[in-house]
Amino acid sequence: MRRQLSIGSELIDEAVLIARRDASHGIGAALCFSGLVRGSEDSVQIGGIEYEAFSEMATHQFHRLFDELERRWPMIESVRLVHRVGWVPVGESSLWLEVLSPHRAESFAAGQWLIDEMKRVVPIWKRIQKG
Amino acid sequence: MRRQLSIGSELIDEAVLIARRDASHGIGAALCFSGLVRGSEDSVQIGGIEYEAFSEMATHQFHRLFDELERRWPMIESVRLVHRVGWVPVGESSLWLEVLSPHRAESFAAGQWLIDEMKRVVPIWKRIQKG
Amino acid sequence: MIVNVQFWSFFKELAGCDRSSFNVSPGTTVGQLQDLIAARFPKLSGLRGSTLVAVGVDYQPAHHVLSENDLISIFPPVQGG
Amino acid sequence: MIVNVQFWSFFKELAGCDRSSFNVSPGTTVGQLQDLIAARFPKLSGLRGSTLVAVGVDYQPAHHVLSENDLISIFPPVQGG
Repeated sequence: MRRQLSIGSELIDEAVLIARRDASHGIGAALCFSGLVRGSEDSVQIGGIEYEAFSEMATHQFHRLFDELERRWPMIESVRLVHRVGWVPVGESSLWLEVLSPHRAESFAAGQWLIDEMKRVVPIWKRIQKG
Repeated sequence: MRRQLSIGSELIDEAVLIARRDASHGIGAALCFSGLVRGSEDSVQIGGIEYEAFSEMATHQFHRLFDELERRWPMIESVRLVHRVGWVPVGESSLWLEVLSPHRAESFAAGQWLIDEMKRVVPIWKRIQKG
Repeated sequence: MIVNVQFWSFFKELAGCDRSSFNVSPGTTVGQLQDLIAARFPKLSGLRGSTLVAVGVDYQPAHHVLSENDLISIFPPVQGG
Repeated sequence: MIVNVQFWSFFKELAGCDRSSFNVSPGTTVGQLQDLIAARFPKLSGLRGSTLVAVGVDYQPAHHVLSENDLISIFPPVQGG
């Protein structure tokens, strides 16, 4: 399985990421998920979220998850994941994920599983900033 | 819920579709799925798939599904769906779907449900073309 | 009364045509029309268990009663995506 | 032996610092180190039930035995995405 991981402060440009997609002719399903910063948290208006990452551990934990994902869904050809850190204004993406696989079912299952697991073990934290 | 449906023979350009995304500040989840034509069907190499649609009925059935989707997941803000018809070469997208919602869970659930239901009721058929 | 039938996907090849008209009595149901279609197009008769039927743009069950000038669509399982 | 502890997210504010060193006996476990941390940083003690502990870049349970110069990370539940 090809893997591409990026944890950094640059804007996530989904159109550019998709334009760079490299899918073999065995791929029938391309699933993308983008997590956007919403304008309110717990009914309070916010201007954005400051994300803090323990980058070295986050990278290690993401690769452990990719290993496990590959064991669970060996047909998946590629996973690309970008997590933005630092200040992310409302409306912009903090997380982008792409899963390429022969069939749809495993792309959805693996994508959901990876995000659930990320929220359990990858050391990244939010700090809400009032708008 | 905003809905945008297109059934036509033009190339599906996912990067362009994403650049045109119109998400409010209530949106936290943008799920996109692209169905690509694979290089083989039942272990036989193919050059592409010819899709035939009963367009008037397909449009009606898609809108019935959008109505039902809105009943099941009232928080979803937008669904965009493009189904290409006519000749689609291997490696190109025949289906593109985007679901915008406040939270991730319903975007995945609704996206999977919509594709499953489409494959049950929307009158579009494939004709495999040997490569 | 006249009703029109159109075939989709490989049902066109099996029927040998895209469309066909039937003169049926008022009160004829979808199921009864399917009997007439099977008689006229024997290659379709064996596929009846997996045949989908729409009247206009909506699926209809066998007991649905047809109206004059209805356009009935007959097709195999759909395969979009 | 010396082990180093670093705090993340709002645990930094509660501890009042980013890092702290502890001189512990060989054989000290993660759980025993947490007792020492709670004693030195009382504001963290009440959150122990929801505290995550890593040694280096891996999570470790309370019975894990520490080594000299280990870097232990102490943080609240993660919130990526």
